[in-house]
This record gives sequence, structure tokens and C-alpha cells, in this order.
Amino acid sequence: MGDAIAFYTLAAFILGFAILVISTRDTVHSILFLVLDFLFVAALYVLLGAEFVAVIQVLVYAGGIVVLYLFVVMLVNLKRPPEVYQDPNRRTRMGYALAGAVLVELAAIATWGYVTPPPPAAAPSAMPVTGNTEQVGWLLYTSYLIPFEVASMLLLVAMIGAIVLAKREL
Amino acid sequence: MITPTHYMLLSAALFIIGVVGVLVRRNIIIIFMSIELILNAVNINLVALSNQLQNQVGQVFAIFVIAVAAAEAAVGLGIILAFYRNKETVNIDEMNLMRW
Amino acid sequence: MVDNFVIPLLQIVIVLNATLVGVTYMVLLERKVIAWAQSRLGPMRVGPYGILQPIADVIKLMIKEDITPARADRWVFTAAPIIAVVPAFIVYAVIPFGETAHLFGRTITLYITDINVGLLYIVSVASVGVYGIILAGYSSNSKYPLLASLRASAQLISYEVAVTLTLVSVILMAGSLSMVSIVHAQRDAGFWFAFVQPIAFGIFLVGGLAETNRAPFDLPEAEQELTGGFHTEYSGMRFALFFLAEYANMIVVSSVATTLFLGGWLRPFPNVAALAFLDVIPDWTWFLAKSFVFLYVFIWVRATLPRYRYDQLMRLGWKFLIPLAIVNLVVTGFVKVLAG
Amino acid sequence: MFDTDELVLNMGPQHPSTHGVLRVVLRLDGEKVVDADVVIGYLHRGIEKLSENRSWTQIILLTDRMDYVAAATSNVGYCETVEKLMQLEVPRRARYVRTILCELQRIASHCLWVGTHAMDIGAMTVFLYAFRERELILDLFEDFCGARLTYNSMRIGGLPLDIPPGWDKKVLEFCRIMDSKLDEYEALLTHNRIWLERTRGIGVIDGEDAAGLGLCGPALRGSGIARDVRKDEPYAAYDELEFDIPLGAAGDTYDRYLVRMEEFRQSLRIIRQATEGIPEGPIVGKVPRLIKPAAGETYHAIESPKGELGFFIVSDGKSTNPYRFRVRPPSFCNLQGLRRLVRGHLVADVVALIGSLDIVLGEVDR
Repeated sequence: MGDAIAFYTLAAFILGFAILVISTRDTVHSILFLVLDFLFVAALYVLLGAEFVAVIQVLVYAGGIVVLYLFVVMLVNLKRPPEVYQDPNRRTRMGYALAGAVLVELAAIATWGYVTPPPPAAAPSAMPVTGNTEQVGWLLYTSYLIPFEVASMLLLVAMIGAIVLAKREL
Repeated sequence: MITPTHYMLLSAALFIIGVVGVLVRRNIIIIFMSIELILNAVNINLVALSNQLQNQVGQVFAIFVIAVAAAEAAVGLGIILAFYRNKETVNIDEMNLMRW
Repeated sequence: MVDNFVIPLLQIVIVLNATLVGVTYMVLLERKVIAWAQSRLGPMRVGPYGILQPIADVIKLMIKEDITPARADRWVFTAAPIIAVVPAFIVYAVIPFGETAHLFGRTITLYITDINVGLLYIVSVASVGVYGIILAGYSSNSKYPLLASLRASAQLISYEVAVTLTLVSVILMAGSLSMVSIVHAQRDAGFWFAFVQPIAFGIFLVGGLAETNRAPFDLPEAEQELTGGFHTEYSGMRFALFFLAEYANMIVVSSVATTLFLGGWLRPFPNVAALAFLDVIPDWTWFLAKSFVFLYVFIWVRATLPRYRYDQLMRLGWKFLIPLAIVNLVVTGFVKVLAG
Repeated sequence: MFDTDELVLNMGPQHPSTHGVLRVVLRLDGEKVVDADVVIGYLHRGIEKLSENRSWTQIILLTDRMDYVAAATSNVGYCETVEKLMQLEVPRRARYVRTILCELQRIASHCLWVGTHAMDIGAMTVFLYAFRERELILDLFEDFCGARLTYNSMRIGGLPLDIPPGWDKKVLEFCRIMDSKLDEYEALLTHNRIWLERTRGIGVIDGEDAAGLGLCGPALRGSGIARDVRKDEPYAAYDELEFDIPLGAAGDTYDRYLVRMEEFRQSLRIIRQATEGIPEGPIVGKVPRLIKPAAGETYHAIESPKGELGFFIVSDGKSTNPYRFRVRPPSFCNLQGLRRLVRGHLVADVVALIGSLDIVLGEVDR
């Protein structure tokens, strides 16, 4: 019961703020709603027993990425509203329609396509550690070491790329 | 009782909100933020299933997704800044040239 | 019922109130210490030796007119101080002021909660506090606050990297993210981590000064350059909230430094049995005393040093502190592996 | 290539570190100053024009209001100009006392400078230390003339009053205190790494440019040009006293700082010599009852704490007030260098540079 209340509340906040993010005119307000949205998603992760991901969500998303967005919005202090011009060939209604179609499809898959999974594999029990953070760390540094290194490489490349793009003269 | 289906539906709804943002808005910064929403929708799915399966692999992938999102934001915002410097706009409908 | 609801609630109320009072008296302490450093007396009028000054200050701030500048972004302008102050206070949830106390036949923990990602929780919550500063600058619709908030956001993000890296070294030593376990690890090891991680300790202190916008890194509120920085346009209670957030953050930084590097509530030399008579003193006293030392150092530094310039601050952060923190982390890892 | 917008930032006239009502319009690229327009005139009281309607003696108290942190120097400068115009002989005792007052005033003014300059860069303790010592000087002035800020402490042809008994001992005592306090300031600043980083290489100007811009005083000597009116065209008793002119080399803010810090010590040296050597004798020369210089014009400059303070006075020989009265204020001339100095630096350096030029708006605007 408590779970259900928590889930529905969080879900309502997540979706509500998500709608505000894409519907608000003012970019800065939109970013604020995005932060709130991420915080509620983090709360959802806590509900799911994934504290580590929740904290990373707040640390990286809310504390890092979105600050970057805010920074960019403040740097591009726009003289005119960003969305006054509209491409005459733009099909906004088509966009809504397509999105609606995808939603129906996804909902259908989620509702009827979901099969109760087989009982948990033996993998977790093989882990010598307990606790969410330890288990995630264990997986990251054993089975997923190569993807982990690739991700770090990706971040490095992105960092260099961002510097090259944003810096005026190198 | 909250089943993974509930989480999947939530995730699908969030995903669609993101898709609508990408398709409908013209401010490229908002479009980027919609992409972040989509990535979050995926993460909710991953974490929910990880919880259901009692297997932390889903959370590991969620962390990878966050890392990729960080990379995407850094490069994407770099592009926005570089573009803004040249064209003084963040409206994607005005971004209709391949080069200048 | 009592254990699950009443006691935690009481803990929260006590910690919050203690923090609020602590913050107001922190301001008085700062004024007094700086005054003494500068051969002045400091506040002397309200109460004996000015000890009631904080109360007068609070009353003054509360009854002052609350001005919203014309053409400011009204909602964001109102939200910014709240966003700044809330993270500063919810961090206290995981700070262990002591281990346990016995009261009315119950054993009460001297921390509100101990979660197993405690340290990461502190870092992540603190990173949200940046928004208060950025949004305050942005929404004021004024140039000086805007410049200040751009500075602030860049500064806080940069120094967060260095500080988090030093925290990772400590986590390596302790083998846990939980604040209580970190103190226990120091107890079991028999030494404070400041002695085995002096570089991390130093970087944490410098980074802590920068994270709390204290001199010599007080660029976002550099009075002489930016006429007060991001809160230039704020007045009354909303200004007080920024003030509160800043000093609460100072206390957080000193508490975290105490927990991670100076053995939290442990007495000095926890492994020397000859000093066991010191255990008479309650453990939270040690914690408060150690935190006080940090706070004093913060004030002392402010009275002594000039201010860095923005680019020098960035250079110090990125080209010195972060590489040093990484080297320290790698060395710690190697030592840890080689030692067993 | 298009670029992001330049931000135009109005610094002042209400700004905590423009030292008064200076207004600097900065054009910023990020935090970098692309250009700066210095706007002055917010404190203009028309002292030059007012002086043309005052009697020669009344003008002395107007000169107090120019450089209000170094009023005695302005008094001396004006009185000496009139004496030069009238070819009056000033008794030696008066000249010695004037020298002491000028140098005390230089220390007081430099105290204020070092305090505010350090405060601009964020070191607030020096400010209070420096004001503590400035207070001692103000007490000395109070003993001498009864006033603490606008002294009106000079008369054409000599002094209004002789120095009070025991005053010279107090001055020597002050010199002793000041010596140790200077070490205190230097301990806080001179070798402080942050201070070095904030001042070294900031606002570099070479001697040629500095002279070309008309900079004077420590701002010029910081660039290595040995120009000091006290040595070059001695007035008061400077030709009888020994002192050195400290020179900088790099011409940056740090060198200007060092020059002024050394000037503190040189001033103390001068005060010691002068106080110990005050000759006996009258304090006022032979001055006519009605001061009415013969028709003519003259220019006379002295070294005020801020630089070369010159007075150009034209008398028509008929009236009891000057026909034309013109001041060459050092702050005004030094301020001309600001635009050249701040270009390419950051906003934070602008306040450091304003402080390093040591301007007083009362003198700039008159």
C-alpha cells in the first residue's frame, strides 16, 4: 500500500514536471523543472532499492549536466525569443500523432508483452559482497570492466570535443 | 501491488513526453533536455527490471546511460555554443545550412 | 512507534534548531574573531560583549522590506534562496555528531540516519545547492549578480571535482561510504585519516573554502568587484536565507572534514590506552571541538588572505588541485593493493 | 567571424571600490575588459572658478577640499605658489614644519591607499591596521591645527601657529611606532603568494608610455622613471634633507605597491631628520597685510602623495583675488592611464588598478 502511494505520487510528479519541461516558454524555468524531475526520478530509484544509482542521478544529472545546461542558457543571452521563427514545412501535428502512436505501441507492449521473468539467475549469489553500492561496484569492475573503460574513454573524448567546440581560439 | 508493468508504463509515458519535446519544440536547448528525459525513461526501465530480477546489471547499465548522457550533454552544448556564436540563434528551424 | 517516529522526529528538530542557532552564532563568532584579528572589538552593544547580536540581526533581517526588483524573474527569484538553503540543511541528516547516548533508559544514536551511501549523498545534495546561486544571479536581471553567478557555477563545479576525488581516497581507506563506518574505520585503524592522507586533507580544506565561497575564494560575492555578488538584489528574509545557507554549508564542510579526516567523535589518539581517561568527555564534545577548529581556521583565513582572481582560481583548481588529487588517489590505491 | 555579445558594465558611480564617485564603463568579453571609458565629474564643485572670487587667504581652505585625504599638502602647494608669485621669503622654521606636515600627510595618504588597495584585492585586515596608524597622524594634526581632515593649516608666508610644545617628541614617537607597523603590513602582503599573483604583471606600463600619458608620482616611479619634484625642484626644506627616491622596474601593480611601501620609510626618514633639525626662529615671514600680488603668472609644483600637484595662478595686480586659478591635480593625470592599463585584464583587475593609481575623486573633479 505504502509502495503504491509512493509510486503513484512520484510518477505523477515525474510526468507532471516532464510535461512542464517541454511546455514552458522560458528556458530557465524549463531547466528548473528538469532538475525537479530528475530529483523525483532519483526518489523513484530509492524506492526501487537502487540507492547508488539514485545518488549518481542527483550528483551527475542534477548537479552536473543540468548545471551545464543552465550555464549555456546564461551564456546565450538571447536578444529575441528563440522560437519566433517556424519553418513553413514543419509538421507539428504530425509530431504529436507519431508520438501518440509510439505511446500506444509501447503501452501495448508493456501491458501485454511482458512475461513474468524466470527466477533470478545465479549470478547475484556468486557475488562476494552485499549491499547495493558494493554489488554495483563489483559488477562494474569485474564483468563490465571493458564497457566501463570504454565509457571513461567516451567521456574523455567528449570532454576534448566539448573544449574544441566551445573554445574560441585554441 | 506495483509490478514492473507499472514502471514500464511510467517509463513509456516519460519517453513519449521526451519524444514530443524533440518533435515539437524548436529551441534546441529544450530538445536536448527532452533527450535527457528519454534517457531517464530508459533508466527507470532498467532499474525497475533490475529490482524485479534481483540483479544489479540493470543498475550498471543505468550508470553507463548516465555517463553517455554526460558525454552527450557536453558535446551537444559545445555545438550549441559554437552554433550560437555564428548564427546568434538556438532555433533549429533556422539551422538549415550544412555549412557556412 | 516511539522508536520509529518520535525519536527521529526529535532528532531532526534538535539538529535543525541547533544548526540554526549555530549558524547565527557562527556569524557572531566570525565578526568577533575578525574584529580581534584587526584590533577591533566587534559587536559590543547588544547584550554583554554583544552576545545577543545574532538575535538582533535575525529580527532586523526579518522585519526588513523584501524587495523584488522590477523585471526580475519573480518565481525564480523567490525560489533561488530556498533552493540554496534546503540542501544546506538536509545534509545534516547523515552527519554523525557522536555514536550513541543513553537517555531515559533508551539508547539513542547521535545521528539522524546512517545510510550506506552517506558520503555520496552529501556530495550530491551539496551539488544541488549550486542552483540557488546560479538562479539568484540569473533571475535578478542585473549584471553584477549575473557575472557573479557565472563565476560561482564554474567555481563550484570545478572544485567539486577536486573535493570528490579526495573523498574517494578516504573511501578507499575506510572501505565504506557510510559516515559512521568511516569513523569506525578510523577507530579500528587507530589513527585519524588526516595523518595518512595529508594531501587529501589539504585539498579538501582548500576545496572546502572554495565550495563555501569563503575567502580567498569568495569571488561570487566579491564585494569590491561585484558589489556583493549573486545576492546583490536580495534584501530582508530572502537575503538572510542565502546567509544561512552559506554558514550552514561552512558547518557542513567542517563537520565532514572532522568525520573524514579527524576521526569524527573519537578522542585524540584513539589507540593509546593511556589516554582512556579522556573517554569521560562525551563523544559529541570532541566532534564539536574539532569542527570548531575548522570553523576558526575558515575565519582566520578570511582575516588574513587577499582574494584570488577568477582565472587564477580556475588554474589552481584544474591545474594543481585536481592533478594532485588524482595522483593521491592512485598512490592510495597502489598502497592499498600492495599492503593487502 | 561573429562573436558573442560584449557586455557593457557600468562600474560606479555607486560602487564600493571605485574610491568615490568614479564611473567606469567597461566593455566586457566574458570577464575580460575590452575597453573602458572613464567618466568623471560627479564631484565637481568648481573649486578653480570659486577661487577666482575669493581672497588669496580664503583660497587655502578651498584647497583642503581637493585632495581631502592629503589636505596639508595642497595647503602647502598653494601657499608656496603664492609666495613664489609674490617673491616672499619663508622662514626656515616654517619650511621645516611644512616638510614634516607634508611627509606626515604622505604617510597618512599612503596608509589610506594601502588599506583600500588591499581591501580591493580582498585583504581586509590591512585596511584596519592602516587606519589605526592613520589615526595617530590625524591626532598629530589635531594637536597642530585643531582639525583632523580639512586642516587649513598653512598661511601665505609661513605657518598660522607655532608647533605646540612637545609636538616634535610625539612625532618622533609616531615614527618609532610606524616603523614596526610597516613591517606588519608587509608581512601580510609583500610576500603573500595571492597578493603577488594578483598584482604582478597586472597593468604593466613602461616608463615611456607612463611619461607619455602624463602619469606622475608613484605611478610613474613604479615604471622606473626617477621623477620626483622633491628632488628635481626642491621646495620647503627638502634640499637640506637626505632621502632616496624608490624606483620600480616592471611598471606593474606590484612595483607601484613596492614604491609606495618604500616611500613610507623614506618619509619616516625625512620626518626624523626634519624634526630633529627644526631650527629656531620666526614662523611667518614679512607678509604684507593685504595680499595683493603684482600682475603676473606663475606655476609651482610640489610632490603630493599622489604625484605632481601643480598650481598655475595668474594675478592681474589690481584685485585681491586671482585672475585665473588652475590646478594640475595628480589624480586626474594618473586617471588618464586607467584606460590604457585595464585593457585586456579582468574585471577583478580593474579594481586593483584603480587602487594602484591611488586616485581621490575630490582632486580629479575639483
